[in-house]
Amino acid sequence: MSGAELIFEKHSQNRASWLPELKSSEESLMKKLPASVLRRHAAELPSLSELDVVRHFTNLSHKNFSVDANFYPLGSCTMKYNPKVLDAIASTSAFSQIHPYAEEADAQGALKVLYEMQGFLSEITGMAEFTLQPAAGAHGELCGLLIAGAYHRSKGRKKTRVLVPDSSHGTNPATAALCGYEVVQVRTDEKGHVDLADLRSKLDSSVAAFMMTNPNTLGLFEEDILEIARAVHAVEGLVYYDGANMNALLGVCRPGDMGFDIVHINLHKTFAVPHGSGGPGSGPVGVRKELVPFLPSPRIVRDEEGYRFLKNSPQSIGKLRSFYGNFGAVIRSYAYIKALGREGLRAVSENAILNANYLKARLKDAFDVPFGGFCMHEFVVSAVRQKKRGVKALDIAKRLLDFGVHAPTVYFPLTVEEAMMIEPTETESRQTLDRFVEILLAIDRESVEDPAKVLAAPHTTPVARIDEVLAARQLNLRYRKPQAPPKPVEAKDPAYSR
Amino acid sequence: MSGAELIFEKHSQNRASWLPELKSSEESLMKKLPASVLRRHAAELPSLSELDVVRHFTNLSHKNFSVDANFYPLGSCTMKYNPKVLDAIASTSAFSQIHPYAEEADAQGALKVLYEMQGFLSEITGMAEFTLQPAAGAHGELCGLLIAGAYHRSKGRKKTRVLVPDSSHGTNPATAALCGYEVVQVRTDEKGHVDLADLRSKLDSSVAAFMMTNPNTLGLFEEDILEIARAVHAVEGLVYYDGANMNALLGVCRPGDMGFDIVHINLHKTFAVPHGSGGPGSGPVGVRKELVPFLPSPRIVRDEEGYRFLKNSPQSIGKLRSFYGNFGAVIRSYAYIKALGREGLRAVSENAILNANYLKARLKDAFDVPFGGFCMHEFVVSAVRQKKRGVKALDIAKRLLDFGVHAPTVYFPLTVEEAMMIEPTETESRQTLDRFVEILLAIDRESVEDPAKVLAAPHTTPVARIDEVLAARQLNLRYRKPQAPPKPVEAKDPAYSR
Amino acid sequence: MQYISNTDEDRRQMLAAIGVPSFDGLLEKIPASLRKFELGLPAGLSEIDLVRELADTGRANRHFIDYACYLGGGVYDHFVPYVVGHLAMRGEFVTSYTPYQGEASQGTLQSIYEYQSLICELTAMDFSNASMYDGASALAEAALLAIRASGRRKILVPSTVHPEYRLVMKTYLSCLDAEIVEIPSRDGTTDAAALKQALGPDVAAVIGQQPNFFGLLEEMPELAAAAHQAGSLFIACVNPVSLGLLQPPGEYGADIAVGEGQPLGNPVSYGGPHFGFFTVKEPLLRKLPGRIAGLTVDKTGRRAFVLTLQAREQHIRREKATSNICTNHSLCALKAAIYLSLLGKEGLRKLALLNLENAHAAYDRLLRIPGVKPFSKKPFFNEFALLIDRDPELLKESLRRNLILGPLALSDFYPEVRNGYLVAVTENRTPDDLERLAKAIEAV
Amino acid sequence: MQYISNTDEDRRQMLAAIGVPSFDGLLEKIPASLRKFELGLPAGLSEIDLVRELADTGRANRHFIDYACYLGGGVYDHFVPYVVGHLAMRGEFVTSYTPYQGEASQGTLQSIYEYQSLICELTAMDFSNASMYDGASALAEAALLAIRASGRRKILVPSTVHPEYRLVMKTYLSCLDAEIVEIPSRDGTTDAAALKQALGPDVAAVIGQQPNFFGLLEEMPELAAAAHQAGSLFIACVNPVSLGLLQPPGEYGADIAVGEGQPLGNPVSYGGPHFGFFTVKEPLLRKLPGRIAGLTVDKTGRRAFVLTLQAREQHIRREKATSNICTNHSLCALKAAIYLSLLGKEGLRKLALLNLENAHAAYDRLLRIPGVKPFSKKPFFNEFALLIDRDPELLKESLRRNLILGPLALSDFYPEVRNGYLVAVTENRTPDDLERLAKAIEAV
Ligand SMILES: Cc1ncc(COP(=O)(O)O)c(C=O)c1O
Ligand SMILES: Cc1ncc(COP(=O)(O)O)c(C=O)c1O
Repeated sequence: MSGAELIFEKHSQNRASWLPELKSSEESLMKKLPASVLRRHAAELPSLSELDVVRHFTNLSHKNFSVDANFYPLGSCTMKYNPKVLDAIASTSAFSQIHPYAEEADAQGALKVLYEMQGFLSEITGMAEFTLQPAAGAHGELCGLLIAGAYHRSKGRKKTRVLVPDSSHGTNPATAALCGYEVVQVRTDEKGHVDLADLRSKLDSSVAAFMMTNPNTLGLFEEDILEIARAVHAVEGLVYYDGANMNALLGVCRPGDMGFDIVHINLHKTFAVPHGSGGPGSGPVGVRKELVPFLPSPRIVRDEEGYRFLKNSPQSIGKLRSFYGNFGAVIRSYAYIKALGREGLRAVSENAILNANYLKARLKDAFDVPFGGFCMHEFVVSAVRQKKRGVKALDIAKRLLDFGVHAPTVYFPLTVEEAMMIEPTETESRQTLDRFVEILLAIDRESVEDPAKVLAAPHTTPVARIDEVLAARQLNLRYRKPQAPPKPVEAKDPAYSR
Repeated sequence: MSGAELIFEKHSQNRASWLPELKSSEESLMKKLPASVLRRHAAELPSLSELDVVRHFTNLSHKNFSVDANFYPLGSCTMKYNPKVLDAIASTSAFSQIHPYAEEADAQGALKVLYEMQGFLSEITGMAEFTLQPAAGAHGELCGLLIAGAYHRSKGRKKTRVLVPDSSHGTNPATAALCGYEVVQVRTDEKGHVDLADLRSKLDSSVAAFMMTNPNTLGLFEEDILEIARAVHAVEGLVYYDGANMNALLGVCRPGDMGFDIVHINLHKTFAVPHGSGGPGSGPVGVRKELVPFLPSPRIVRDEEGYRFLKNSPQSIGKLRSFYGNFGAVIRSYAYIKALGREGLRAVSENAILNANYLKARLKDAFDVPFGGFCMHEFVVSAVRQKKRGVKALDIAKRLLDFGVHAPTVYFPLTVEEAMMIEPTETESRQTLDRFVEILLAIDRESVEDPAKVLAAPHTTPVARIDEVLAARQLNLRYRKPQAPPKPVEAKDPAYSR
Repeated sequence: MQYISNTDEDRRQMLAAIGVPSFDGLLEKIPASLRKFELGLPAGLSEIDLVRELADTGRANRHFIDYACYLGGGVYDHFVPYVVGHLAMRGEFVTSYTPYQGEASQGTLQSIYEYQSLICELTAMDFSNASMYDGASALAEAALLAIRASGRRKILVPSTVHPEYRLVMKTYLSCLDAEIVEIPSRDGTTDAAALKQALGPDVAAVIGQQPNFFGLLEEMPELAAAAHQAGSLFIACVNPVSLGLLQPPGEYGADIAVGEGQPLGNPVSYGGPHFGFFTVKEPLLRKLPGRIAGLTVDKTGRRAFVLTLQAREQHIRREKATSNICTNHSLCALKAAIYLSLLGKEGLRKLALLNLENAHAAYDRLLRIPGVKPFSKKPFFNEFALLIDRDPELLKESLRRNLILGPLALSDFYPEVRNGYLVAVTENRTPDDLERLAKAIEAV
Repeated sequence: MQYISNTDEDRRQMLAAIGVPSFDGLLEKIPASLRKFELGLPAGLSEIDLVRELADTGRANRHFIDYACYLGGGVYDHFVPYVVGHLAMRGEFVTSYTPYQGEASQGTLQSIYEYQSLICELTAMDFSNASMYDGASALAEAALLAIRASGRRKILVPSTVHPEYRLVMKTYLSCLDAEIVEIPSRDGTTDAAALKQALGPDVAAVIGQQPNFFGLLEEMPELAAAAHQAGSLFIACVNPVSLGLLQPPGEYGADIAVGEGQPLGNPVSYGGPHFGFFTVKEPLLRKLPGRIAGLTVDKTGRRAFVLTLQAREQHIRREKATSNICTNHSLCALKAAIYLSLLGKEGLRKLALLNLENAHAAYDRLLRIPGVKPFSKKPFFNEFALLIDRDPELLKESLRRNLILGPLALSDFYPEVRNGYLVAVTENRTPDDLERLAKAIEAV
């Protein structure tokens, strides 16, 4: 009774107890529809009572690590504490029970939120204007590159290539390819920065944009950013800022001031939209002045009569999704920015940077640190030393789970061997960080004294290491009716079952 | 990081982030209070960030069994599924953000709920009138016996004794004693019923009331109930119905028709108020017509102008608590009764009875059944047979936890050796019951094949068997500042820690 | 709407397994005469209809989102941080039973232990139980305890103690050979001289409430000392939020300290459910009513929590129990534990200061209105009484029109006080709504 | 309001451990010129003030509790049972990341697997991914897939497909050498003859929407057959609730079926977040965009779930990925999985019937109003278009006065349709509010 069954393997009386009874007979209703359009076999949804549904998903929830229950230093993901009150605000009727096609006059509250949020993000990033339409980071990248393309076309330029650093996030090259560009990688130098010489060698008039992040994927600030921007601008290219991980910059410095032309932000990282096991997020895009006409439609503006949509922008790239973006996510970030205010936002970044540097300092003796110096909100260590003892980054990651700590991001960026990318975020306490250090040092000792224990980890999770190869070889991507025979009764820990 | 620390052992920056800043200086404010009344040392509450509080209590929650996650056949506790929508209704502002001292005109919605609920309960139990003031079952018993006392006094009778069955719930004798009565136990006969002869022998004019339940604590219907009532009434005693466990009677039969004079009900059992790890509940009390004037004050009545309080009842026993009862609990039950309606309530009892009899039938070969025949919503089996193999009811209870099932009530009633009191409730499915039977039969087999495994159970809970003797001997009932040294780092399962 | 999990087919098969032809066969023991009735209740509702109907019912209530609440008198419109409900309403807390099976209830047990510890810190008392129903019944149980512990029969209660609390105590004590003696007040607080006069060898306990019903501060140390001098116990009934600034009962010699816990993270909910906290000094520990969690170890030596001292309780001791209480108000106490954890040492003081500040701002503002006078000039915390020389009915109407709930007419409790009103002011009140309140009075 | 956990003392000690005298030392790499600015944002707010301010902002929105919503056009005011949010909003789902670490994410992974299975059952398609952003972007990705899979460049789209979906597709395809050809309609549904004419060897796919934007039912089998005859793929865009009654895309030969998932347990939320579902037939499996969970075993042989087929994804394949999508709309898909589990086989059909019933009752009632005419007489499910011969501004005012939101003016999307309005009617609508709607029109 541990909830290991699939929902399809449970049976009880289905009730759908919120549905009232029909007023007319089914037969009379069915006459409204021609037979040709009708479903012939009922969809084989499971039949379950409300209790069984509640119990099923409650038990599933118990099989997740989460920020609410665990330290979650997953690099590049900013798994910070997202104030619960934001969830409450987003789910009030006034914000969740409103329709996107309501008259503008009937949604002035929502439009105010969107309008002011555009302004908040412009101020924080130093850009001229923002769109809140993109649904996620990758969607923002698509938006940004479409804007870049439309801009270049408006200038009569023919652009065919997009540059990305070799350490870039996969969505950068994937988006560039989606937009029809050739993707060219720029090397990282020995200090962990964009290799300026390599960049220069690849810059020419065919370059539509250089997509980069700052701090970069290694958590380091690109000191040469002003020069990089100048170099790209010199060939009439645009500098694109992947601001998915902006947690180090709030009130510290601004992409707009660095020379970036287009910026996307992940509200689901920096701005307190919880990650939700994989979304929904929100990926607003900001641009400098010259690019404003190309923003997606509609934009939200304010005049004497109030807030309203601006739909006729002839140069706009068009629509990226229905309606105006993930309003339910945006309002969380809006409330978050209001709650923190200017000092609070600066405190976020200060503490994110402090926590990361503290961890880096405390771990640097036990683990290899490929790139020294101060980091921003995250950093990368390498388990090459432990690997020599037979314990890889993956093993350390799995072993951490036994201590109730989620694993860091491992094997990313691809440019660092046995990479472990650690992002503590600003909301964790020193006590938690110290405990995490103790645990990592303990695992490091285990890699000497008892490597088998690390290799066999995790020992305490609902399942042990998963056979991913089998998953890919014998694809089982959905339940189909007559399935495995009923499972025997089993105690939670199989070691103790009959 | 498994949340095993006490909240006092965690340290981070406290924020109390909902509090705005003071407008004036502390010094100026402190002038409002004379020094003599002031606190000299700050209360040593812990200092914690919101994240640390969330993480702490989330981890604590993971250490509970609950109906939401587990089958919970705890006899006499009616651990049924309580529809979640009731929680939502109770917590809307319109019901949770209203003040008991608001003018009647400002709380007509709340008063309507209370008024109609009184009527619902009267109808369901067959009593004349109800009060919703008592906060729990035991509080209802206090209310009921005070009414009995006042009634008898009004008749000029001197009553000194209260009778209870030997299998009665502890609150019955405890309440009778609290009200100054001598408590006399009535024996259970070999069929599990009130021993009529014994009852008769103890009845005389000193008897204020006979407190009983029907179905009784063994889950059996007292067939002689009409005769019992007559016998008690014959000595001018009252028959008190402990209706804590009324789950078998909805729409089936009514205590009022059986001859009961006073009834209390546990809304937190039969009427879907969740148990909340130990309350809050609600223990309304109903009486027959003659006893209405003695009900607690205020009562809620309706006239042309609406719903209002009736405060001047000269014979009332007075107030049992501040305000009008646990409104937040009552409204859940009110909505529950509205949702289920007459057919739904009857279905509750039919399925509660069916599920119990089904389990009893399926378990009767492996376990001793001290009292045969059909049961109502629950039944008692005995582990005497297993005990001979060295496995006691307690061991079986603990072993069940390894299978994700909460233990039945054990060693109650006191009159049955190695008692296991099982109440499946109506909301469990046959699939769940079958699985429970399989598990119990498996444990029964273990009691033969591997008793040591059962004796060492539970194996999969956050802690193993608890040293209760030590708890009582070396009392540690609160945290005090300088405490145990910090705990070493520990994996979740200590078997796997360093 | 039904929540039955069996299908019709299940039911047929189950009846077959039991060996009865139809459900009614299972009811054979119930006399036929008892089974002949029809439940006179309406048909059920779907969740859609239920939610809609209750929303309609709710519209007839004036609530704190739309109306600024200046009502107090024992329960207060404090702000409850969203996190409190979010955590406390987790299914694992809401749908578990009293933690008798310790191994399956460590979450609840540890949180009770922490609750007890937090309440002890707050009150500076030695021990706390796991909670009572509410402040009033906790005070009544305290009186019972005092009578039992002392073998004496009188309880002295100032008239400044919450009138409903006094009524509840009267009810609880009505079966005992006990006597409640009311001590008069002077200018809104207990008349210490009268108290001293009433003391004697038959007095089990003296009760003092801080702040008292009028919001005024009592000289608790003086009352406690007087009680002790006469060999009586001293019972303090305190507002927990006030303890951010005021001396805790443990420090002025209370033997028992109780109070209403609602201000600690529980919504007002038309008066319930809330909880009563109940604390004692060491010598009275084994007389505590209700449940207590203790810290111990499991058989492998790990820290573990368990209900303890159960020999006091009804399920073990039956008629010899210290109280008949069984189910208490655990979930409300959990909310308090979460609330106090969030509030923290610094937050507690700040909260109390905010209440003090707002209440005095309101006091100052309202006294500027012609015809408004203080009921007493003694110090107060977050609640105070005024005499408002206005027609009560017109005043009520004006307040409602201005979206104000309260203040509370004192004449409901003290008929002798004419035109008296009790004004409660928490951190939730704003300068704007205070201005509305003032205008509402001025407009009459 | 801040959510930093370090104390000032912590910070001092941490800086010392790092070996910098002050925080600014950590920023040494940032050019000084970049650090000279002031954030022009207001100061922070406490939770009390934040909640109050946003409640004020919210008062400027007209929402479905106070207004009966007859707006549809892609998102609908369905009833979301309370349990859905209660379960989906559990912290373990809300605050976990995409389930890359399988052992720490079995809850999410199993629920995705179940979601995929439920969507496959609903649509009668072979495979589903873990979700897309919304219906419109899912349709755009479907077109991309078709172009990639077929090596052809044209997409045929009837004008009856949601206009915003067509715009989004246009944006997505703008960088490709692709062409979108609009197929005209006849009496509100796709002109099949025109479609057949437009087909040819360069057509990658034909799109059909069921019900279409006007709420009318298309002859999907005919459209699909025509597409297949020309060697093109057929992409169906369907309303999931309609599938309780209507033939699922898998049965009429859709190669790809997508749709807007909002009706399945997600609040309307001013248009987002919702999710798009995305399903394919077997041959297209390895071209699916986005995440997929699969069932496998752990090393002890226990059932386990894991993200699989990752070689399609951007984090492995970078510029060769099938899509750039990364974060999807997992929590919305979880809500749908919970909703569908609650709904069950029987409930799905009942829900569809209730929508059908309410919509036809509304249609019948409104047509009794003089000057109100049907836009088309073809069959519809839960949404239909009317021509209402009234002054649009006066009509709007009358509707608002009668607490009605909608219906949607078609001229916003089809300027050629004068006085056309789209009326959406879900199970949430009552006879009372229908009467209000009718009266509001009659009053003009
Ligand atoms: C640096 C970076 N860029 C882009 C993305 C893509 O954002 P999303 O997952 O919201 O599409 C991410 C996160 O996943 C990221 O870390
Ligand atoms: C039969 C019976 N009577 C009385 C009670 C006491 O009810 P409460 O715990 O609500 O005080 C209970 C339950 O605990 C009970 O089962």
